[in-house]
Amino acid sequence: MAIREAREAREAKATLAGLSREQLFDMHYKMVLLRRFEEKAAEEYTLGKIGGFLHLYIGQEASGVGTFSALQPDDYVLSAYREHGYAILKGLDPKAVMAELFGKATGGSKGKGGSMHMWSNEHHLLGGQAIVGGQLVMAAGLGIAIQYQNEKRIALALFGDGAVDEGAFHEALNLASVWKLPVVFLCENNQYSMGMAVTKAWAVPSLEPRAAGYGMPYLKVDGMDTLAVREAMLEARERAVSGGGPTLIESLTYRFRGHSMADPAYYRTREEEKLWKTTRDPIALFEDKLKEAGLMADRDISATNDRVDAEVAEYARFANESPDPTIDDLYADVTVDGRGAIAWRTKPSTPRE
Amino acid sequence: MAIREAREAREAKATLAGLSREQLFDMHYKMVLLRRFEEKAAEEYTLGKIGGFLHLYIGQEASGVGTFSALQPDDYVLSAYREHGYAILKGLDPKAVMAELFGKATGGSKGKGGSMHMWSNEHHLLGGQAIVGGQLVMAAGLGIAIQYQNEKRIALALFGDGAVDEGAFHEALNLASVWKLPVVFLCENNQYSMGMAVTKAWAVPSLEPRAAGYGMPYLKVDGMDTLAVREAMLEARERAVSGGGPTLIESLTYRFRGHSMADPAYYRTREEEKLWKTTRDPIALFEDKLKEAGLMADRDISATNDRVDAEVAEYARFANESPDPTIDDLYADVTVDGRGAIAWRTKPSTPRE
Amino acid sequence: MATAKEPERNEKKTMRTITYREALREAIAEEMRRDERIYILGEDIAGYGGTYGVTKGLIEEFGEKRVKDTPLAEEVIAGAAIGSALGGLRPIAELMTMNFSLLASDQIINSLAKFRYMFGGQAKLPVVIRMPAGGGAQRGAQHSQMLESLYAHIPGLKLVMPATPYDAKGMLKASLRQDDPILFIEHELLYNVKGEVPDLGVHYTVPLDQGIVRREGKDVTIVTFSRMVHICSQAAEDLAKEGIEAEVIDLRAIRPIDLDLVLDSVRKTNRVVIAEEGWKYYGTGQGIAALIYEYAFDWLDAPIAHVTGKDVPMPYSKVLERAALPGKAEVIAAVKALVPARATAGVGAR
Amino acid sequence: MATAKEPERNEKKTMRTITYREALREAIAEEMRRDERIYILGEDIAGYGGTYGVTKGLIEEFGEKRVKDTPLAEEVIAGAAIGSALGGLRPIAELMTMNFSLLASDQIINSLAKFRYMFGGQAKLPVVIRMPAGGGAQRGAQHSQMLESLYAHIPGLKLVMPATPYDAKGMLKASLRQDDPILFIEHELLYNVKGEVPDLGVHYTVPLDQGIVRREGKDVTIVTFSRMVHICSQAAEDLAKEGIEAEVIDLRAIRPIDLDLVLDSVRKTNRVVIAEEGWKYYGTGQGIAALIYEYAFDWLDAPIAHVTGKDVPMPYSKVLERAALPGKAEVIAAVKALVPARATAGVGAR
Ligand SMILES: Cc1ncc(C[n+]2csc(CCOP(=O)(O)OP(=O)(O)O)c2C)c(N)n1
Ligand SMILES: Cc1ncc(C[n+]2csc(CCOP(=O)(O)OP(=O)(O)O)c2C)c(N)n1
Ligand SMILES: [Mg+2]
Ligand SMILES: [Mg+2]
Repeated sequence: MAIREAREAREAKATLAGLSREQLFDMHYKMVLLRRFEEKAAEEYTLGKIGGFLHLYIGQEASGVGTFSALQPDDYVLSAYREHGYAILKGLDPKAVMAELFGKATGGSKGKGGSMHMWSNEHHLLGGQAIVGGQLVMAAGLGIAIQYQNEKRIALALFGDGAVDEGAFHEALNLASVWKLPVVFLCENNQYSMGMAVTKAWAVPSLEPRAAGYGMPYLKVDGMDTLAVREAMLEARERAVSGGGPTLIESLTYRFRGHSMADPAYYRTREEEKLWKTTRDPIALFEDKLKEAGLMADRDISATNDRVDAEVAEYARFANESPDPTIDDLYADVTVDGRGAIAWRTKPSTPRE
Repeated sequence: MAIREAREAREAKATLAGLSREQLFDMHYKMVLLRRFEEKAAEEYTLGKIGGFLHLYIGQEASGVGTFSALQPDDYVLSAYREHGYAILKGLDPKAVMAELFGKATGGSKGKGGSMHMWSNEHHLLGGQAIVGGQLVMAAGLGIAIQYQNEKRIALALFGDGAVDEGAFHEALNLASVWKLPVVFLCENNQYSMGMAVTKAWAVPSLEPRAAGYGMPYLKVDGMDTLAVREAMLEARERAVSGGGPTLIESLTYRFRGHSMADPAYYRTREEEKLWKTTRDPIALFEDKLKEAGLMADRDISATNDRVDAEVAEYARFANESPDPTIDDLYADVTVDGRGAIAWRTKPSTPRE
Repeated sequence: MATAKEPERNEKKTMRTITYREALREAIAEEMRRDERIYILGEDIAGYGGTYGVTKGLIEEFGEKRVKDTPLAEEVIAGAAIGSALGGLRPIAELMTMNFSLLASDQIINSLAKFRYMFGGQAKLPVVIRMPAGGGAQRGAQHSQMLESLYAHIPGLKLVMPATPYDAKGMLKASLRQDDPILFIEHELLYNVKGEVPDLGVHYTVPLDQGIVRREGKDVTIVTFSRMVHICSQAAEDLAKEGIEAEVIDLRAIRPIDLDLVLDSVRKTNRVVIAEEGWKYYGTGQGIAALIYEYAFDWLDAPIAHVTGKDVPMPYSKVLERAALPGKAEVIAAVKALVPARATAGVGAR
Repeated sequence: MATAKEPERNEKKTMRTITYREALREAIAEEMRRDERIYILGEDIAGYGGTYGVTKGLIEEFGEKRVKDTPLAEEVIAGAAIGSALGGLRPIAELMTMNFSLLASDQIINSLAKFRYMFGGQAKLPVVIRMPAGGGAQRGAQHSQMLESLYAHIPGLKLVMPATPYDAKGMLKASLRQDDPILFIEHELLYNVKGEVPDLGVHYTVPLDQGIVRREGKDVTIVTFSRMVHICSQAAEDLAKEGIEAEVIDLRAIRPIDLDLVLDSVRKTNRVVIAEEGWKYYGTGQGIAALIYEYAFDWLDAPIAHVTGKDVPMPYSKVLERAALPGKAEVIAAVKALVPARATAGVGAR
C-alpha cells in the first residue's frame, strides 16, 4: 500500500515539459482518440456510410495534439480538409464530427459540409477548406480582426506542404508579416501533396529561407514529437499575442495512409512507409517516452485504448442512428436573409386575357 | 589633322565594360530615344491623340537599355504595361509603337492593343500585360518551351516591385527554379507600385532572401547604371542558356513621372523626386561617365539629341497621319479559325407557316 | 468594441447635386462613423485616395487602422476581407477593377459564396466587395470588362449595380447594414456623373432587391442596369419625340433581381429590349431574357431584343471601341424594330 | 523539332467498347505520338496517373519531358501552358477539377482568351485546358461545380463538353489539331461510362462546333450536354414507353454552339426542354434558351422548360445532393408538363 501510494505521489508530481501527468495522459488519450476515430471512419467509409472524400490524419496525430494543447479556447483555427482531428481537438463533440462524416442532420455542419468541412462558431473552428491554400489568406484576415479589436488571441492556419506552392501562401505570409498580424502559420509537412513529393515541388528542402523572405520568424519541429510541437506552438502563440507578429512553423511528419481513401499511394515505396510506421509512429513514440519517464504503464495504455474504443463505437452508433437532413433544409442558409438564392418572383402570374 | 586623327583612333579603341565607342554611343542614343519618345507621347496624350492609360518609363531608361543590350534577337521578352521602351529596344519600329499609342491601323498591334499592349512575333516581344504579374507565369511557360526544344535562348520577364506581391510571382519563381528553366526574372524596383511605397509592401527591403527561398541566384544592380545592368543581365543570360536555371535580378531605379499620366504622385515628396532627377538621372550619369572616359563630347550629345528630336517628330507625324482601323477589323482575330466569337448561326431562319 | 449606433434621423429630404464618386465616399464615411466595425482595405485606397478617387480623404478622418492600403495582391485582399468578417468586422474591400477580381474569384466563389451554406448556416459574412467595371475609356481588353454574370451565376452572393449617385449612396449604406456578401459593382464612367442625393445628415438607404422605373411608357419595356441606364434613358427621350413611349427599368441589383417589376411592365407593354454593356452570350441579359420568357411568354408580342457589347475583347482604338460598345443609336434601332409602325403613326414622318 | 506527322489512315471503322477515361487517354497518347510538340502538364498526372486516372501510363511511354507533374499551383499551370504555346509547343494542361480553375481564371480570361485579338492577330494559342467538372459523388460545395458558363461568356475561348467516349476521344484529338484555346470540360461521373469507339489505329476526329441528335423525336426537343445527355436519353426512353417522342440533342460544344441543329429541331417539335446540371440563373441553359427564343420565337408553342441544378451550393449529404441535382424524373416531368395530352392520347393510360 505504502509503496503504491508513494508511486502514485511520485507520478502525480512527475512532469515532462512542465506538464502534469494528467495533462500528458490527456494528450496521449487524444492521440489515441484521433487514430481510432479515423480508423472507425475508414471502416464506415468502406461500408458506404461515408461518401465523397475521406482524408485521414493517421500518422500525424502528434502534430495536431501538440499544437492544440498550446492553444486557448478563443484562438481561431483554420485548416484544410484533413481536419477531423483538429475539430475534435478544438472542442467539437466527436459525435457531431462523426455525424458530419455520415452527412447527418446532427453533424457539425448539419450534413451539408461532410468530411472536408467542419466548423464551429462556439469553438472558433472556422473550416475545413477543400481549396488548397484558401485558409491562409483568410487567416490573415482574422489576424486583422484580432489586431483591430485589440484581442488576446491568435489565428492559426494549418496547411500542408502542397499549399506552400499556391500563390495564396505568398500573399498571406507577406501581408501578415508587413502588418505584424497575430497569425501562426503551421505547415504540416508530411512530404507529399497527393502523389507529389515535396522534394520535387520545392527547390529548397526547408521552409526556413521562405520565412526569411518575408522577414518572419521560423521554427522547425519534429512533428512526430508532440511535446516539441507544443513548445514551438507556445512560443509562436506568445509572440503573436504580444504584438510580435506571425511565425511560420514547419512540422515534419508523415501520413501513414494514402492521400484519401481512394489512394493506394503507389508513388512511394512500401519500405519508406514501413520505416515510418515502425520507427516513427507518434503514438508509440509518446508512449515510450512516458513509460521511460516512469509516468505510464502498459495497463494505462490498454485502459485508454479500451476507453477510446468504446467511445468511438458510440460516436459511430450516434452517427448511424441520426436522421438525414430533410429536403426542407435544401434551401436553408444560402444567405442570412434568405434572399439571393431563390425568391426571384413573389407575385403570382396572371394569364393574358 | 594628325591630332584629330590620333584622337579619333584613340576614341575608336577606347572601351568601357568591353564595349566599343560605337556600342556605347548606341546605348546612349537609345536612352535618349526612349526619353524623347515618351516625352513626345506625353505631349500627344495631353492633346488627346492618345487615349486610355499612358505609363511612362522616364527615369528608368538605363535599366531597359542595359538589359536589352545583353539580349540576343531570339530571346523572348515579356513585360507589364510600362513597355514602350522595351518594344523599341527589342526592335519594333518606333513608328509602329507610336502608331499603336494612337490606336492606328499601322500600330504594332493594329490599334487593338494601345499603350499597354505591344507585341511582335518577329522580335519575340510577347506583350505588354495590363494584369500585374501575369507575365511571370507565362515566362515560366516560355522557359519550358525553350528547354523542351533545346534552344539557346532565354525568356526574360520584366516586372515591377508591385508584381512581387502577387501570387503569380511565387508560383512562377518556384516552378522556374524547380525545373531549372532558362528564365531571367528582372524586377525593376522603382520603389512604388502606384502610390504604394515598396517599404510598406515588403517586410524585407531586398529581394535577396526571396530568391534564396526558391534556391535561385540573385543579383542586385544599380538600375541607374546602364553598364551595371548590362553586366548582370549578361551573367544571368549566360547561366540560363548554359542550363544553370533562372536568376532573379533586382534593378533599383526610380520613375521620374507619376504612375500614369493621370497621377500627380502626391504620395511622395517633391524633394525626393528632385533628388533623384538632379543627382541620379540615368542619362546624365551615363553621359558623365562617357565624358570622363574621354569617349563623348558635348557636341556628340547635341548631335544625338538633334537626331532623336527629328526622329521622334517623324514617328509622331507617321502616327498622326496613319489611318484608323476600320469597322471591318472589329471581328477579326478573335480566334484563328474565326469561329467561337460570332457565327452562332449559319442557316437563314424561315418563318413559321 | 462598440456596437452599431442608431441611424441618423430620417427627416424631410432636401436634395443636393453630387457625383457618383462623392455619393460613394459619403456612404462609406457615414457608415464608418456609425459602426466602428466597418473598415476599408484595398490597393492605393489610402494615400492615393483610390484609383478613381472614391476613398479620397478617408485616411485623414479614419486613420490607418480603418483605411488600409494593401500590397498588390487581390487574393489576400478578398481573403482578408472574408477572414476579418468572420472575426467580427464588417470589411469593405476595394478591388481596383473588376478585371482583377478574377485573381480573387476563388475566394469569392469558393469561400465567400459558400461558407454560410456549406457549414450549416454558422458563418456570417458581412463582406462588401466594391469594384468598378466597364469600358469606354480606351483602356483595352484587360481593363474594360463587365464580368458581373460570372458572379451573378453563383448562389450565395448578392450583386448590386447602381446607376445613379442616389442609388450608389443608398445601396452602399444598405449593403453595410445587412449580413450577406455583396459584390458592389460600380462603373468607371459613372464616377463623374452627377445626380440628386438627400442633404448630408438626412439618412436613407435603398433596398438591395428592388429595381426602379426610371421612365414610364406603354410601348416597350427597356430593361437595363448600371451605366446603360443613362444611355437607355436618353434613347427613351429621343424616342418620345417620335411618339414611342418606352418604359425604362433600372434593375439596380441583378441578384436577387426584381422580376416582379419587370413582369408588371412587360404585361403592360408586351415588348422588351434588354440593354447591357457586357457580352451577349451566356451573360446577364440572356439570363434576364430567359426569365421574362419563362414567366411572361404569353405576354410577349415579339421576341425580346437584346442590345449588348460586341462579342470581342475590347479593342483600344477609339473607333473600334465605340463600335464595340452598345450606344444610344442601337437602343433606338432595337426599339423601332420592335414597336410596330402603328405606335408611331400619330406622329407621322415629321 | 519535327512537325506534325500524317494522321493515321482512315479506314472502315470497326468498334470496341471502352470507357470515357480510356478514350481520353488514347486521344492524348495518339496525338502525342503524332506530334512531338504536344506535352501534358498538371498536378499528379505523372506518377499518380491523374486523380481520375486519365493520364495513367503516359509517363511510362513519354517520359518526364512530355508528362510533367507540376507543383500545386493552378495559376502557373495555366500560365505555363500559355507561355509554352507561345514558344511553339502544344500544351495540354490538366486542372485537377474545374473548381480550381478559378485560381487560373485570370490567365484563362485575361490572357488566353484575349491575346490573339489584343495583339492584332499575332499570338497563336493552341492550348487545351482539360478539367473535370460536376457533382454527384458527395464531394461537397467546393468540389462539385459546373462553372462552364463563366468561361463560355468570354469571346476568344472555345468550350467543349463531350458526353460519350466516342466524342471524348474525337473531340480531344480535334482540339489538338487546331490552333485556338480550348477548354475541354469533362465530367467526374463520366470517366467510367462506356461506349463504342473505333478500333485502335482507326483515325477519326469529331468537329468542335457540331452538336448531334442522340435520339430523334417529334414531340419535344431536349437540349443538353455533358453528363445530362445520358440522363435525358434515359428519360426519353421512358417517355417513349408512354408515347412521347422526345428528340435529344447533345450540344457537345457550347462555344461555338451548333444553333442550327437546335433550331431545326425546334421548328419540328415546337417545344423545348433544356437540361443542365449547373445552376439556373445567368447560366448556360438560360443563354441557350435566349438564343432559341431569339431565332425561333414563332416556332415555340410554349415557353421553354428548364431543368437545372438547384440554386444552392452543393450539399454533401446524399439525400440533399440528390435533391440538388437534376434527375431523370425532373426531365420527364418537364416534358410532360410541356407536351399536350393529345400527344400521349394514342397510348392511353396503360
Ligand atoms: C486549389 C486546389 N488544387 C488542387 C486540389 C486537389 N488536391 C486536394 S489535396 C491536394 C494535395 C495537398 O497536399 P498538402 O497541402 O501537402 O496537404 P496534405 O494532403 O498532405 O495534408 C491536392 C492537390 C485542391 N483541393 N485545391
Ligand atoms: C492584377 C492587377 N492589380 C492591380 C492593377 C492596377 N495597377 C496597375 S499598375 C499597378 C502598380 C504596379 O506597380 P509595379 O509592379 O511596381 O510596376 P510600376 O508601375 O512601378 O512599373 C497597379 C496596382 C493591375 N493592373 N493588375
Ligand atoms: Mg502534404
Ligand atoms: Mg514599381
